[in-house]
Amino acid sequence: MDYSGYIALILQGAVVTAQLTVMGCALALVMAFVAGLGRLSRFGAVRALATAYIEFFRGTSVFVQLFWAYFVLPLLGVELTPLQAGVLALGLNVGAYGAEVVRGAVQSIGKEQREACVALNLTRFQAMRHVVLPQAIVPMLPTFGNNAIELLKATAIVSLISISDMTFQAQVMRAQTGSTLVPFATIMVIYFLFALAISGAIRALERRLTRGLDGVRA
Amino acid sequence: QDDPRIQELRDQGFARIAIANEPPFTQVNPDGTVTGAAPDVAREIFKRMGVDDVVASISEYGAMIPGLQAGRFDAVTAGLFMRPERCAAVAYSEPILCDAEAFAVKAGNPLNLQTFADIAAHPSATIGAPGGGTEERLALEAGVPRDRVIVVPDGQSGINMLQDGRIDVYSLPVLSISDLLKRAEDENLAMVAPVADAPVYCDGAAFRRQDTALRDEYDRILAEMKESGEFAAIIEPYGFSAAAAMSTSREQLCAGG
Amino acid sequence: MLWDWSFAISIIPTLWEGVKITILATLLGSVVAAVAGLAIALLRRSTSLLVCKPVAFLAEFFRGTPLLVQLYVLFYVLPDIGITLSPLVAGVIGLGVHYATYTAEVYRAGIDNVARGQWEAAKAVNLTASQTWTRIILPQAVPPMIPALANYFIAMFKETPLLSAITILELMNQARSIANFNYRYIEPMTMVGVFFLVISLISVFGLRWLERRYGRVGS
Amino acid sequence: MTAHAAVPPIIEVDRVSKSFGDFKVLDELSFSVAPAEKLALIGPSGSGKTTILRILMTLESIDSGHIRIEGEELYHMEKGGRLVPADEAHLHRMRAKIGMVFQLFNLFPHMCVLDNVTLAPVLTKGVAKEAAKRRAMELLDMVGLADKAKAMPAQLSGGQKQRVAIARALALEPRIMLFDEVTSALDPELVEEVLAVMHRLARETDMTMLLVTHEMGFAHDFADRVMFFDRGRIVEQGPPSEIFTNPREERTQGFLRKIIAAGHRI
Amino acid sequence: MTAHAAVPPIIEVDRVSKSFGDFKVLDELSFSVAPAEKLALIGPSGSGKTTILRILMTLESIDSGHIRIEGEELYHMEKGGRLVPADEAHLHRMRAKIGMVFQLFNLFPHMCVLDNVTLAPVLTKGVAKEAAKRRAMELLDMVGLADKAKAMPAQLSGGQKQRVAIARALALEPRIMLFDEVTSALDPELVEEVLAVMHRLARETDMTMLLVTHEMGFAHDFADRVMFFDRGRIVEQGPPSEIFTNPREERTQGFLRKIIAAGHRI
Ligand SMILES: Nc1ncnc2c1ncn2[C@@H]1O[C@H](COP(=O)(O)OP(=O)(O)OP(=O)(O)O)[C@@H](O)[C@H]1O
Ligand SMILES: Nc1ncnc2c1ncn2[C@@H]1O[C@H](COP(=O)(O)OP(=O)(O)OP(=O)(O)O)[C@@H](O)[C@H]1O
Ligand SMILES: [Mg+2]
Ligand SMILES: [Mg+2]
Repeated sequence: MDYSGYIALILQGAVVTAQLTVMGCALALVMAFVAGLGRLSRFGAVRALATAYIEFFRGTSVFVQLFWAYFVLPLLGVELTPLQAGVLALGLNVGAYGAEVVRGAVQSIGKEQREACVALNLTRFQAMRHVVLPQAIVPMLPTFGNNAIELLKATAIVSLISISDMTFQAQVMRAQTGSTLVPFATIMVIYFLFALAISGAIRALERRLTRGLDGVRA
Repeated sequence: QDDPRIQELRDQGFARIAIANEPPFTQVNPDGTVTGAAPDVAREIFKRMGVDDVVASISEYGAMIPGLQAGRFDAVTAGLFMRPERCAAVAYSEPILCDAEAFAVKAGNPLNLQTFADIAAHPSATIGAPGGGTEERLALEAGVPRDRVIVVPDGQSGINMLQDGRIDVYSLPVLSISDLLKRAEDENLAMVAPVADAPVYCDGAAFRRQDTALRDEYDRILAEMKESGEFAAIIEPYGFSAAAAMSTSREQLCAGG
Repeated sequence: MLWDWSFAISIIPTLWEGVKITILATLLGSVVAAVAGLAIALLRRSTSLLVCKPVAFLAEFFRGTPLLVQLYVLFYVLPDIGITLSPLVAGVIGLGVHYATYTAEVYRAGIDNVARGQWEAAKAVNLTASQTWTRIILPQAVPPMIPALANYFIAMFKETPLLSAITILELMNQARSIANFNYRYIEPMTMVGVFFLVISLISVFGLRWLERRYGRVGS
Repeated sequence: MTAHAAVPPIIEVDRVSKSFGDFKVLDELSFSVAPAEKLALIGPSGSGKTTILRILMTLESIDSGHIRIEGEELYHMEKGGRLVPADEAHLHRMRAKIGMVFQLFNLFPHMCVLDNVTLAPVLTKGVAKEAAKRRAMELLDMVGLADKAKAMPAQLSGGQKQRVAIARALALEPRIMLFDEVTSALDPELVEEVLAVMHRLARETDMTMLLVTHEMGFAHDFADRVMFFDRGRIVEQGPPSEIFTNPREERTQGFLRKIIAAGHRI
Repeated sequence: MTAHAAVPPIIEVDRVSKSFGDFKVLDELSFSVAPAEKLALIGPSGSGKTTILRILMTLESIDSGHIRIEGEELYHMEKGGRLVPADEAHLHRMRAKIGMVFQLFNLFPHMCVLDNVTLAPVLTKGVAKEAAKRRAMELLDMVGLADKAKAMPAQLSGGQKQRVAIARALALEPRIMLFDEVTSALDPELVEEVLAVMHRLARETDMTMLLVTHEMGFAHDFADRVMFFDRGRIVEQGPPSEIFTNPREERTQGFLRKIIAAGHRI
């Protein structure tokens, strides 16, 4: 049986998986900050909107969101390529989880820091921009890393809407070669390497951002 | 010739077709290219229509018609057999690939299951079939209880489950089963074909309901090719019979005959 | 092609069959995750490198790879080495072990969260190691974990659709099967979405209550 | 009432009340502070000392009453001839007159010492970066920390942190400085270095200073006037020599006895 | 060396060294304590006072040296005629002689006051529940908290918590009690109530007590002997009257000067 050709297919799938992960993470990151800060807004309407988004996307399963984006949105006149639908569903879903991380991290920056900002007469925006966010980013990072890995893993289910990601190509290889172990063992290892790369990158980032800050938080 | 849909496809240079991950109806080569009886026919007909290429996406059976309706594909050429309800949901071409149903069973057919009715009559036999496919429906219609009809995601999973004793029968069209058994190279498995209480089914290319002009043009070229023998030359190497396709018609099949 | 109420109502009994399986799988998976998670957390605290390193690696591996792929391996590959699990058992083990890698982190955080002074005070009043665990550490560590654990069980609930890959007719699979039969996606998919949303909104309130009652790890 | 009644007061607190839930922390509190006056607030835990400082810094709102800073309303502003609650812009303008130093320093941990001191002048007063740096170095020099400009807060001892916090507040050149138990989170040995800086400030500038402290010895040497609080009211006030050596009120006497018994020197 | 050299010492610390990483906290430290002696350890922050108490409580291990409690090795035991490192069973037996009270109380927050006090006697000494309760009530009465037996720790003030912690340690009837800055996390007004309990303990029992404190006044009144630590060594020791009023060593003088300047009374 010619495995090597199909392994090459799986590697092509790995590229698609990587694309989905990167684009999904980018969307998730934007949504996390927009919605996370939205929940802390002074304006009730903004808070309500952010809360609705977060609860909706955390509440309904990502599967349902994916099927909706893929099958139902076109009926409502929104045309998306499968890749767009995948990125949209994954990004919005993980973004909703990220929003809670952003909110939690911003709130964890103690009241004292905000009070020091008031005493120094900084505006709310200046306090957020120069004092709160720079400190909040660091505690967000580990959870963001976990969220990114969650997103990576969730890309496996986009195979259900015919995106030729890694899991999909493994299914193809399985159907064409009759072997289950080889394709799935291969993609397991690749997924794990991707996950290691993500957590390694996050740790490196964390180290860079905490330089000189050691011992600030016990 | 002036149909705007056809012109649109010509301008875009390709047609999007949905195929299944099921040899020999469709086949994905190690280099990623797609062949198999259904896409080969489609590729040829679209070429003659002036559409240079087809872009195939592999899809679950259940997702094909919703995907077509949602505008994800221009046609489904996947061994999606014509049945009255499907004819109501999409516009089919004339018949293309015909096949009877088959069972894959343990060698020697220990439970002696020859028909869907046999399975229904047996107190515990379980059957695996693709979700939303013809076989699932045949089994349910024959009276097999829901909890003995196992929805199996794909052919390879079906064979694995049969080997592992998780199901007693796995049902697909004859050519699919024989292809799977060939790949499995397992002497403990055998085929029952054709299944007596299942009709011979034929698929056609499926289009959106409003794309009748496109479908008619497809039919015209298909008829030419059937006539000239080119049709047989494409599908027979894969084991399909051109004569079977030419002996029936959409009208007959969509009426449930 | 828009919403059809009579169709929506007609499919409720079929969907309900799926709901029962979904709930059963979640409950059993939660039990496995709760127990296996504690085991992982305790093994990872072991001072023997031969124990803690491999456990740590395996936990990382299960956490870093998709549950879908793990389910495939559990269900379709294990029989090759003579382990044939029924779909539900494979599904519960898959869900449970996957989520155990998360709950292990909760346990770890919960245990670490008990102030160091508590260990020291236990020693100063001369309690033994097992007395310290059962009387001092776990009674303080477990209640604040409950909301976080519950959170993961809800997440697990929303991942049960993956079980369709191993032929379990849970809610999502029932919905897809209905969609496939009737060529209508909008009603079954929306109803499944609404169902998940309702359950998770309820669980949001449940979680708030748990948090009020038990506090929270890390706060 | 005060020793400085002749000059117009810089702070006037006028029948200010404040409750947290059902609990009345300040009860129709009134007092005024003269420019350049050094005022020490003492009193038992929970008596409202911190609360009044936080109200002056606008970290807490008031329920009723008025506060005037340099004759101008703090929590109210005129609009169409009527006094209405102040908006953020008004508070922002008023806050520029006041600086505060906290018990727990509240330095920004992600910035070096110099950035801590220059951040607010650059952002809120539009001071040029270079000018702000020069001024910050002068202030750090004054608090004895010129060599720590590039250090991160986590690398400093508590006493050093508090001196940076003082420099940071001074960088905005407020006319009023508020100090809330600025030494009580410090190791005993580090207290002295912070108190020395405050003594120097008191001698060398004519800033108005309000100080909450449990260091009776320091309050004695530092303050022009001592105010003894209990349950949100002023029980007794006067020059330190009088309050500490010859308190008239029984509650003051009881409080001072306890503090002394606990090992604090006056 | 000590005033009590005639009776055999209850604690002997013999050339004990301890490092954290590269940092040597205790450097060949030796001293002994007589039965019933009250010993105060003073010295600058980081000098190793807490560390030696924690070592005596076996919360920290030692790198070298020997410690004997009532003549018996603490960190070593005899096995086949040779001294080998002590195992958990040996440590468990030795710990029964020693009790410790912590700066941050470390009460068990999930148990009521009474359970905090009875837990260890019941579990470690097999005392019957009822007897343990009776004894606990006596101890709570002694620390003035008999009415709080059913309260949870979170409902107590700091001073009350610390008194419960003392009762809890006493419930095991240790022969040696260690106190590590037991009042420094308390509000000044609450310090006195804890010190009063300790005074009473010192007067009414013949327990050996080791005390780390920054309350020089209390150390003065309480201790038979004061030991001044610096950088892991004993710089000077003697009766309080001598150390506090007439320290010989310059480092001691400097330390006391600083402490006094910071407002602590002796
Ligand atoms: N944000 C708040 N919510 C509720 N109660 C509060 C709040 N801030 C302060 N209090 C209460 O108000 C009372 C006065 O507090 P305040 O901090 O002003 O006292 P204080 O005189 O500074 O005491 P201390 O000497 O302990 O610092 C206290 O009983 C306190 O518990
Ligand atoms: N677990 C540890 N790891 C590393 N260093 C430690 C540890 N415990 C203590 N140290 C260091 O050992 C030194 C002595 O600490 P110790 O707590 O004994 O001092 P101390 O005399 O009690 O001081 P203080 O008066 O501040 O309580 C300090 O420099 C401290 O930082
Ligand atoms: Mg206060
Ligand atoms: Mg100490």
